[in-house]
Amino acid sequence: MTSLADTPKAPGALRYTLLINAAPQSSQASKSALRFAESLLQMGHNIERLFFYGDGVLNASSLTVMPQDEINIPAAWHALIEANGLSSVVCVSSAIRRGIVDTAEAQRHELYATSCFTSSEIGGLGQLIEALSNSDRMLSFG
Amino acid sequence: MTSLADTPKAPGALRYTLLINAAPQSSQASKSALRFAESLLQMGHNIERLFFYGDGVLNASSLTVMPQDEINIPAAWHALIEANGLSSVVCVSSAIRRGIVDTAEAQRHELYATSCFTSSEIGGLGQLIEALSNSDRMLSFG
Amino acid sequence: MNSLHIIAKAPTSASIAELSAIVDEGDVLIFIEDGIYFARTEFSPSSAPRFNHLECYFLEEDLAARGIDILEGMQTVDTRGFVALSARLPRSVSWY
Amino acid sequence: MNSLHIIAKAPTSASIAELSAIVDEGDVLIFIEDGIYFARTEFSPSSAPRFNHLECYFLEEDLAARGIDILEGMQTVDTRGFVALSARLPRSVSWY
Amino acid sequence: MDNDISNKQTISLIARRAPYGSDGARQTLDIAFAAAVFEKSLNYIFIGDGVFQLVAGQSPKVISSKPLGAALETLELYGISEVFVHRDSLLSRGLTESQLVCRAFLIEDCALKQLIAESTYVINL
Amino acid sequence: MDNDISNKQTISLIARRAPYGSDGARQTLDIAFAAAVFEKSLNYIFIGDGVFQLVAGQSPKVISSKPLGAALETLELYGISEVFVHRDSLLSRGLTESQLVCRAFLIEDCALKQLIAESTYVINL
Repeated sequence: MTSLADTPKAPGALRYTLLINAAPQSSQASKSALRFAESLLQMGHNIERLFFYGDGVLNASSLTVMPQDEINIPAAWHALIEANGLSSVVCVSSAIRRGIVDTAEAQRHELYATSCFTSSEIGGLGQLIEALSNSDRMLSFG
Repeated sequence: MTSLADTPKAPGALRYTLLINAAPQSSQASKSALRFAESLLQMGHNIERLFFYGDGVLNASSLTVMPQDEINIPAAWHALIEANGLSSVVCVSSAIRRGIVDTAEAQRHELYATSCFTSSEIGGLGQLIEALSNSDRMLSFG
Repeated sequence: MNSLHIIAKAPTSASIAELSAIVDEGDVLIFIEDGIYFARTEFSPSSAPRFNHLECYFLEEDLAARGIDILEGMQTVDTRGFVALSARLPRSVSWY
Repeated sequence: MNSLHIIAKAPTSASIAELSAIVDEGDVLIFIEDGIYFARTEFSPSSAPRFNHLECYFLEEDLAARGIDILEGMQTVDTRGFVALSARLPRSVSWY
Repeated sequence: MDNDISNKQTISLIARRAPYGSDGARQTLDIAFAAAVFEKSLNYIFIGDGVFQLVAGQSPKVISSKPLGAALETLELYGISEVFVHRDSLLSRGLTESQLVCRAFLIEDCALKQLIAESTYVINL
Repeated sequence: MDNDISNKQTISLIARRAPYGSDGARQTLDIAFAAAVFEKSLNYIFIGDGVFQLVAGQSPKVISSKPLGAALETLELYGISEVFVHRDSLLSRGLTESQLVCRAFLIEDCALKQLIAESTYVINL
């Protein structure tokens, strides 16, 4: 586990875990979560971890294609995670059931494609619980 | 369009279009639709077309991995479609937004993976409307 | 011509107001998936009955899955019976 | 210690019975996404008010998106205000 | 011929979801446009929270969504004129006909049941 | 140390979805098991349609689902003993305590509000 002291902390800044529980196309929740995360960072708070659960794992789909006039939510998450060096975890049991696989999972299950942005790590629910231990707040969107 | 005369028809048999509108993991609807489709065929009715729409397109995901003791719904659809030579269409605009792409879509959008079972065709809503023209019944599951 | 209404959500989530506006005299109702919990509300003696003057069926597989018993006088069908109902009625309306 | 309740579904789909069982005196409510339609029911003069004795906010972006006006006396916040509320209250409860 | 059969069929679309929160409203609209291309006879019925789709003055750019009301305004251009709004749903949400983006027939339960009874297919996403 | 902090935190899980129809009930259960492994203090609260998860005699094999009631029976083996059922939700669904798969504390609204007020986190999927 990361020690609390490792996390940089501005005065009054809080550490948030965000749980994202809905698919980007089917619900507005992903968009709300994304806007919330952007505002959090702008206001000087820290994101301890993004945790994608259930249908939320589709937010990490690297195969998502959007028409030109619509926002590509998975690409927007990817950019936010990379730009801010965020910890982002996709729940493995939700992910493989929904066809979201990284190179390791694809090899393990003899699939010939990967579908998960590399900015997110495929991991277990323990990483949600661990993040909560190191957070001040948890918000979920679904 | 297929002429009505082309469809084999037992006495009393009806032609059904099934609209599947929910993801396999998130809702029981896919399982209900699958059991309904199997019973339809066993009872001598015909399936004019399966149409996967909205989150339902995830039923065609070839990257889905299930634990050994759980049913792999996309694989079950794939088997049913192949065994019975069914027409199965995945709505293109729903599909690409959810990372379900076949070889043609993957090439068009410069993706390096495909995620759609070959037993389903990626097509437009016109193919739903066309199927309705040639059907006696439409049931939707979501 | 009457319709077959396929109710797949629990009484708490399906919008009952809209169902009432659309269900017609002589229509047939089948409760599937979480819809079978209607057996615990709409049709129980304590609550005001809304649809039990209509021909209603509960899907057996979904009742068994959930461990829910039906009350006396309720009718059940299995999936083949569901298919037969869909063939008998000229159209279906799904509620989910 | 009080909670921030984040209500993201319309009054018809959110289970109001459960919300009432859990929302406590002194809790703060924020209505987002389809939750902003609560501005058309819970808080309108014609219906029985349920939560308007509590501190309530409507998310401005979601009101504007839907073309829904608030009634006199209703408070709104933007997403930054939403963040500030989440920091002020020690915990949140999401309703979706 | 197929065309004869198509023309005899009527599809009723029941739009009962609020816009933006979920994908349902948009999905129903896309089916309406596709059916119009095939010159299907269509009833587009707004009921329950679906009436919120028709509210004028939607500005969903701030939530990165495409405007639905603006799209519904164009229904008539696509030859879709059988647009119905369930009166009770509208009134119980504190809305009036003048707040809607397009012309629509206000209907009661009995007329609604009649529309359904005369439909070949009913799509209720 | 982290362990001290973890142990001071309490997570309340609100289980309010019926089993099988959607994935929510199973998702909440999986979080409960993960939290138990990390020896988190946990309140598992069944309310609304969530009380149906606890009904004895579930046989979901016929619908190709994994039994949820059977899994909930094992909560105590995982050290999860703070299981609460909202009394009104149970009674209004015509259920009694004797029909449940595991031992649970029946609670009223006021005790429920108290549990929430004492929680570090509330997960309400």
